[in-house]
Amino acid sequence: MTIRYPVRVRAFLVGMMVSLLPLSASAGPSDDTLVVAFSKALTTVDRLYSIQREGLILSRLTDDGLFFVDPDTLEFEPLAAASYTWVSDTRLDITLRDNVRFHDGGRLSADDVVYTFRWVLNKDSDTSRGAVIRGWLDSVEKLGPLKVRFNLKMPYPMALRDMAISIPLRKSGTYDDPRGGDQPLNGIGPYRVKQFDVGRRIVLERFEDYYPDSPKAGARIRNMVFRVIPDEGTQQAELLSGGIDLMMDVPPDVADNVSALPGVERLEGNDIRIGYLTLDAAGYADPDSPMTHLKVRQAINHAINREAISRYLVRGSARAIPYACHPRQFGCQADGPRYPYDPEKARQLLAEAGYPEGFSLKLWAYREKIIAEAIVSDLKAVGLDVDLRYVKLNVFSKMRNDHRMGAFFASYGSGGTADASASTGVHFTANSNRNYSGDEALSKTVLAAERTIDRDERRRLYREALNRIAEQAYWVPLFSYSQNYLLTPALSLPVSEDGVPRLWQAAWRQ
Amino acid sequence: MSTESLLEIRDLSVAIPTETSTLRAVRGVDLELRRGETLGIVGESGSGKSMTALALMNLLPPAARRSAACVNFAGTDLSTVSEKELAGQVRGRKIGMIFQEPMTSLNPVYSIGRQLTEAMTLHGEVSAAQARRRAIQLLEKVGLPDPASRLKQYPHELSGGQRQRVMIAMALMNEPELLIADEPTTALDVTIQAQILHLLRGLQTELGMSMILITHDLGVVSRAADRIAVMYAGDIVETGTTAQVLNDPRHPYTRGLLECVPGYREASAHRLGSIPGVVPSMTGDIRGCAFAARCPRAAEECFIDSPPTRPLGPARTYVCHDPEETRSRSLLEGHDREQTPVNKPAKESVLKVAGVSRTFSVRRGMFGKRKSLRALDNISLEIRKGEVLALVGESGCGKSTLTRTILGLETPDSGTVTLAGRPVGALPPRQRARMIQPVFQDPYSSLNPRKTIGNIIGRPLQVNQLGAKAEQRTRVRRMMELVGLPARVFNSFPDQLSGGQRQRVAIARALILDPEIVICDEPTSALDVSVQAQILNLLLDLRDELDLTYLFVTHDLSVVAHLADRVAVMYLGEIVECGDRDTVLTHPKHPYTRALLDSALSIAPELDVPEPRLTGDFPNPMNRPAGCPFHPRCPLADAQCRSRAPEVEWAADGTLVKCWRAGDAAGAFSQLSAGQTPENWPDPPKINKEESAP
Amino acid sequence: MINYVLRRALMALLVALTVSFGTFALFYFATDPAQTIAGEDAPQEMVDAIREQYGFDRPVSVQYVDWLGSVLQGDFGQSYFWKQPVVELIQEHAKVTIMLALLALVVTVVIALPLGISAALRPNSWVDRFALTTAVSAQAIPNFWLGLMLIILLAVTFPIFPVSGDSSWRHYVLPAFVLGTSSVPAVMRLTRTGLLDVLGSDYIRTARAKGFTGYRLILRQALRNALLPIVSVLAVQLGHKLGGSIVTESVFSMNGLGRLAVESIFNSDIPTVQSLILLFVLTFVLLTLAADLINAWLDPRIRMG
Amino acid sequence: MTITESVGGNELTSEAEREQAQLGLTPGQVAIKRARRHPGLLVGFGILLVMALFAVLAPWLAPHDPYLQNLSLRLLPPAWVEGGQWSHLLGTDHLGRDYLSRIIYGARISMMIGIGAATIGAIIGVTLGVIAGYFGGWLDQAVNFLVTCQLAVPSLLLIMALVFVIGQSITVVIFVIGATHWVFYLVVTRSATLRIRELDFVAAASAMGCSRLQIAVKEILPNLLNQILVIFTLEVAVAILNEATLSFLGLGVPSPTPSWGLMIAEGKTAMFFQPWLVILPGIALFVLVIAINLLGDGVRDVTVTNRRS
Repeated sequence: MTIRYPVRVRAFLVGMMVSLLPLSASAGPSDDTLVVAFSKALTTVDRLYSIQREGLILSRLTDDGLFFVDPDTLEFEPLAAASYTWVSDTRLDITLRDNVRFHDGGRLSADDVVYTFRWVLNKDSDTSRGAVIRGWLDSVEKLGPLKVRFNLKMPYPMALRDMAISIPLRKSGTYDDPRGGDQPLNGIGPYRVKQFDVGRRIVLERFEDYYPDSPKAGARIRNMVFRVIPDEGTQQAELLSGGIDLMMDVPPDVADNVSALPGVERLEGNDIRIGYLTLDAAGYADPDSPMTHLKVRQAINHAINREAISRYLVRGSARAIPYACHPRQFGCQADGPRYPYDPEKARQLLAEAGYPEGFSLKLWAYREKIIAEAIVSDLKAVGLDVDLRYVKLNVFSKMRNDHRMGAFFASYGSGGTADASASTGVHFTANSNRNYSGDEALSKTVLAAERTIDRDERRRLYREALNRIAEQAYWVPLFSYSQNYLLTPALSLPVSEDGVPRLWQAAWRQ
Repeated sequence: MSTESLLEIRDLSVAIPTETSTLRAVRGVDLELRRGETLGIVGESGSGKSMTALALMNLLPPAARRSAACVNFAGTDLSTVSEKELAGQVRGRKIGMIFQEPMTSLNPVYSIGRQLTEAMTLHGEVSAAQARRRAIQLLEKVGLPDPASRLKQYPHELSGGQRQRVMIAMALMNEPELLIADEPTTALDVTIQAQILHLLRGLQTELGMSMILITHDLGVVSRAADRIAVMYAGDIVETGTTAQVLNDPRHPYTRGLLECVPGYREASAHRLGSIPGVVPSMTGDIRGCAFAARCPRAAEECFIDSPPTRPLGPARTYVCHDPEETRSRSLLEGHDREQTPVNKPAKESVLKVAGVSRTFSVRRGMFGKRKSLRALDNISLEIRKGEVLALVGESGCGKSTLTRTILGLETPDSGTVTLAGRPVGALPPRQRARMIQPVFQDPYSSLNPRKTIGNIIGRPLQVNQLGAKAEQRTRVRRMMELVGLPARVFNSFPDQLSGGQRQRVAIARALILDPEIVICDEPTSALDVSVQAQILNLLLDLRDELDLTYLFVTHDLSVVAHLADRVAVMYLGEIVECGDRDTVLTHPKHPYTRALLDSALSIAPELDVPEPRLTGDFPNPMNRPAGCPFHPRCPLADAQCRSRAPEVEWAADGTLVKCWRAGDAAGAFSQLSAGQTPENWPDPPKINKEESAP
Repeated sequence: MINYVLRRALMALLVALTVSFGTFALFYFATDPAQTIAGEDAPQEMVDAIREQYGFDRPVSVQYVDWLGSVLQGDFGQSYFWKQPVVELIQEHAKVTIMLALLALVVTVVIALPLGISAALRPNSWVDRFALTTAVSAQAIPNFWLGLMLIILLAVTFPIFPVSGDSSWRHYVLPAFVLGTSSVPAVMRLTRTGLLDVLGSDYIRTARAKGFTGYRLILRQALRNALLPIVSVLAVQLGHKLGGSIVTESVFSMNGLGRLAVESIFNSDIPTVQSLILLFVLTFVLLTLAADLINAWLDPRIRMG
Repeated sequence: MTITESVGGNELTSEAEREQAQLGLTPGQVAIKRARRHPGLLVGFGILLVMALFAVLAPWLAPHDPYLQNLSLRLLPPAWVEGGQWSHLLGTDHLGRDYLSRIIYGARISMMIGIGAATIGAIIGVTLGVIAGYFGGWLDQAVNFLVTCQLAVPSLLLIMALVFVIGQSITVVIFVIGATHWVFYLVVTRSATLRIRELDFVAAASAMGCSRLQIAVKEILPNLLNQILVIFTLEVAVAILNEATLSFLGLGVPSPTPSWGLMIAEGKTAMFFQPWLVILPGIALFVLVIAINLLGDGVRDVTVTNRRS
């Protein structure tokens, strides 16, 4: 048989794009509706009860919190709050804007804020982030019609982050009805939920009474539809046929291929997500594990060609990273040892550690199989006998939480937080199942950084931690991610720094 | 019987292409049939007799090719008409056909009524109501009680005999001019066989049909046919009236066949005649006479030239070179060594069955409940050293369960089987194996097709770990010699052997452990007559040589008369009569025994099919009648028989009987009988002895 | 007959219990639903809270009995992952699967029966050869690959049908074809050999001797007998299709039971997995029961024993 | 009396032919003779032989190491397409591994899994089938229960669940596919055993003192071998397709093993642009499976005792 595909297919794809009937409510500028593909279905539109990334994207449209993440600086800025003051290390006073309206027309008041936070603090309300908030927030009290005081259990620099990312504001009494009933989400964001078909689509409409002095004000597009299309290929076909306007999280190869076609635009953006390898330095899975040898861990660090992997597989703005955090994160400055790609050195270190013939190793992974394969291939090249265990997240986390892995490849998005506490912190605190270092001193350092408000002191603590991690080679920090978007040329979308698309800024090109 | 010819076949041949070659099943058959006449076509399996009949109706398998100079039927040449015309005009209308297997010849998913009426409505000239009336009328005629309600029944609700009656009714729906009956009674029990044959004969006379009766059973043709055509290897070798052919057979094959039938010559003759070898391959051409290789009179010319048809009179021919030089030779090689005086004194019993009962639980259908089936009911029996005890009964009477119980393969619910003083169930299997061994009915299923002959025969030695390998081989070879198996088959597989040879293998396997008792379960009923004779001869020879004791299960009374010392008759799981052969066969005390004797068809051209005195069918063992199980069919049954089961009684001549009316059975029978009760069974056939055995 | 139905029901119950307990235990020992519910990046506190909230920290037997108890009260629970009553969830997905399965069955029957019958009527003819070649090829084509090829050919190169999804009848054409052809070989072969067996039987010879020939012989004498095994096999095939056609549904991105089952497994969504298993077992048992009853209706021997 | 006169043909010949040829061919010889004239079987066998050779000789025949990645040569098209290189005849995959080499090695994986799984299925199915058929009673009931369990749950779902829970490896895939594909063996051997156990040679064996185990193993099993062989062949094909399907769904053999199903799955994201990534392994799979099926059908045709003409 002859294979003459690429040229032909390309031609046909163009043809299809022109000829294919629109399969759903037509997308695009003509009716001012932006159609976005979600690859996973959202189970709820209430951010308080959802943990998915799709929920985060959606909630930035439908909900506002007291604060928000500035998409350019990644700093935490007031949103529904007009201003805030740290009364002490553990006491935060917030003044609300006076012109914020809920989607049902009601005005936002201090009562609503108190209600929201008390709801989250209540164990029985089972909100998804309640546990985290309860970790630092002691109580909330109303000081005036637009004034609220937060009492913290301890100094917690990430309080603004949590308020920005995790706690959208709810109208007082929202949850009186058990489980909220069938009422539509009543947020204060620039868009409101018009229709929610579980597992299929979510329809949003611009909220015309949105407070105009909000940094997020001025939305240009009137309607937004999020369609659930789990299959990558289908999303491509839909994009080409005009069924959708925007695809997110596009694998680089697909982005390359599809953007070569006319009628599709490609956007590359940054992402705060990093990829890494955790090595069982503590010997949890096996006390005699080779991973307990520093030289072995160093060898593995030398063995992996992160430059090539970032350049050829992750691509876009992806870079190899030397330390256990994203370079854009606060506190991610260190000067500990770096491990350049050097397979010779790796082999030599292995020999020195007593493994001249290498050893057998199971590498666990649950995403980016191709990258995992490339890592395996690099490790094999230095003489290790690596067995890739590529599993689903629920199995992966079971194994990881039970401390039964010798090494795993994982990634972490820091919840979009540009602070080392969200990466280094999460992974090396003593009680974290992700921590395979067994290094208690390190945990203490990290914890201290998390409870310190002073920025310089925090920087110092993180530097100390990161240097320790690098010296001990607990991790193999691999690369930062990049975000690929595919969209219709008619759409203009500013890319963000944290990888969460700021759809409220989307607009049609003239 | 008119002299007008209804059917004339000239040079009919059938060829069936197989994977490797072409099988020429019928080779240039010529036949003639007059109106109202019954023609019996006789032959062993593979002789092409069924093919001839199927070819007539063009019902051959799709691959088969037929050719004929002419097939003139009532003025039409059937060899030239189209399939459509044949189906629409001839089949089922002018020619009806009955097949061998009543159990499978009716469509299981349609009711009897539909299958009967469509035979008429299909041809489109009568209304459904008319067809229904005709069906009811015919069912009545073929002897099915309550015919109207039968129409709603399905085939599986009827017994084999009833189904064959339905088949007959179906064949007669359109009043055909010719009825072809292909082994119509072969699959049926003897008592039913007599009923069906009698029915066919009566209907034929009544309706003035012609009939072609195809059978392998010389007894059946001798009673039912007006004329006979003997087929061998796809061709007819001898024709004539029944009396002519059977009393004065001219072809060596016909003679040989007759010699093989037990009781044909004399009941007491120790050895039967037999025809050596088997039927030649039917593929390709046969040079010379097809029978030459097996013919004791074969001369040189027989192997070279096709034999000529020799006419002996009107419609009396035989196809044979009839060489002068071998006229004096007989088929009976080594003829009789005169029979050793039999009346051995009663010896000690070697096996004793005492009060054995066995009940099975059976589920009928998918939705049915379990029901119990009483296979054996309080059976007592003993086998004495050195004797041949024949166990006689129809299918379903529990013979097989009894033999399996005796072999220790089945555990009785109550009662014991004692072998050499110990209960057979308590004997270690290997010890038991060395005392008692079986020979089964079907030589095709009794040998493991995956093992070589040497292996099969030697297996008992291996299992019982008797002797070293080399020694085992020697014993196997010796045993093969003893049963007349050529040494070269040692490494062959059962598939490569003929039925007779296989049965010899089975016998060798049974005897290699030197058992005292051999249980022969219908060892010859699956074999052709000529082969049956060889095997019976072999069994008797071996008995004498090795001092064996046989329990011989059979349904064939001629075989019983030929070889048994004592007879036990079984009915519905009970022994109803047991005694010396001569006493039981000549003075039967139980009405069932008497009926069996009546139904057995010996070769007697001058006699007609006896009128069956037994009504009804063998009952389903799951619905045992109350009282005497035989009472629904018994001509003598009275109120006592219907209410209470009879006890075992011992008659003055030492015969065991289980019947309330045993005392008056003989007398009552002779009063009832139409004058042809065989007092002196078996009837010596009236044949010309000088001709058959010079 | 009631007896029979009861026996089958008991069997179904036992099977369902065995299989569901097996699944329960497997998941208990091998996966951590809490992390899935919380999401991959969820911090430790969240995961722990969820584990406690759902009671995943209790022993497996307690969890199972708990679940079984609610099921017996008719409560199939909430999906952990979809946060929706399982019954609703299944209803939603079942629509797609039932539609797909029935259409596929139609495809199978429409292709396999005529092909099998004509092959049996003329053994060794070109029809027979064609039928056998079709069967052998259809048996050898990987289902998912056929789906992909059809998408490339009939949805992309020649855009006649949509690439994927389940929102209109056009979406069902390709999947139903793919799923339907997967059963063609088995059904066709069975039709062919079944009919050949029937045609070679004694009662067909009897029917021919009565004067039946041609199509009347097939329709009025042979077909009913030949249908018996086909009914059984179609029931099993339909059962398998109703059990969710994982491959077809995932190739064509259809939201059917198969995908729901797979995703529930991947997400350790035990209430959904368990309910699906109950549903599958019940469907299978009901279908085979239906096939038995149809066969009993067709065949008096089965009906009356 | 049961003298039957068959009109079918073979039985008619058999008796005569045997004696004529004076012990003609053994059953094995007959099968071989038939096989020589069976085109499907010959073609299937031929293709299979070639593919088996490729599988066995993969290290010598494959132009590259199938695991060797070269990230700078990713996604090369086949050599004859613009942009292709002759050193990579069929192009490269996402990690720049030689596609031809991976396809050749893929034959190994497929055959290994096919044969391994079919063997395991055969061991389970035949054992259970003989036990259920020969001993009957509650054992039969128990086996029937197992079968219902097996059939009631969609088998692919079951396999996926098991692989998912146990973990992915070639061995696991072999065992799980094997452990879920024994019903066919069981049904056939059970009914054959039920039939055979009623045959007289079994009664004869038990009359000569054979134990039940001896009968099951020495008398019954040899008679099942033909059927088992046929099922085995067909089940190898089924197992291969199953493995491909599983790998396609991401629950089969682990990466980076060159499994055809896995290769199709990896190529799927780019199938509109690099269609060879999907088409080529699919064709390999199709050819292998069709060859095995032809062989299986052929074996059935030549070993069947009464072949319909």
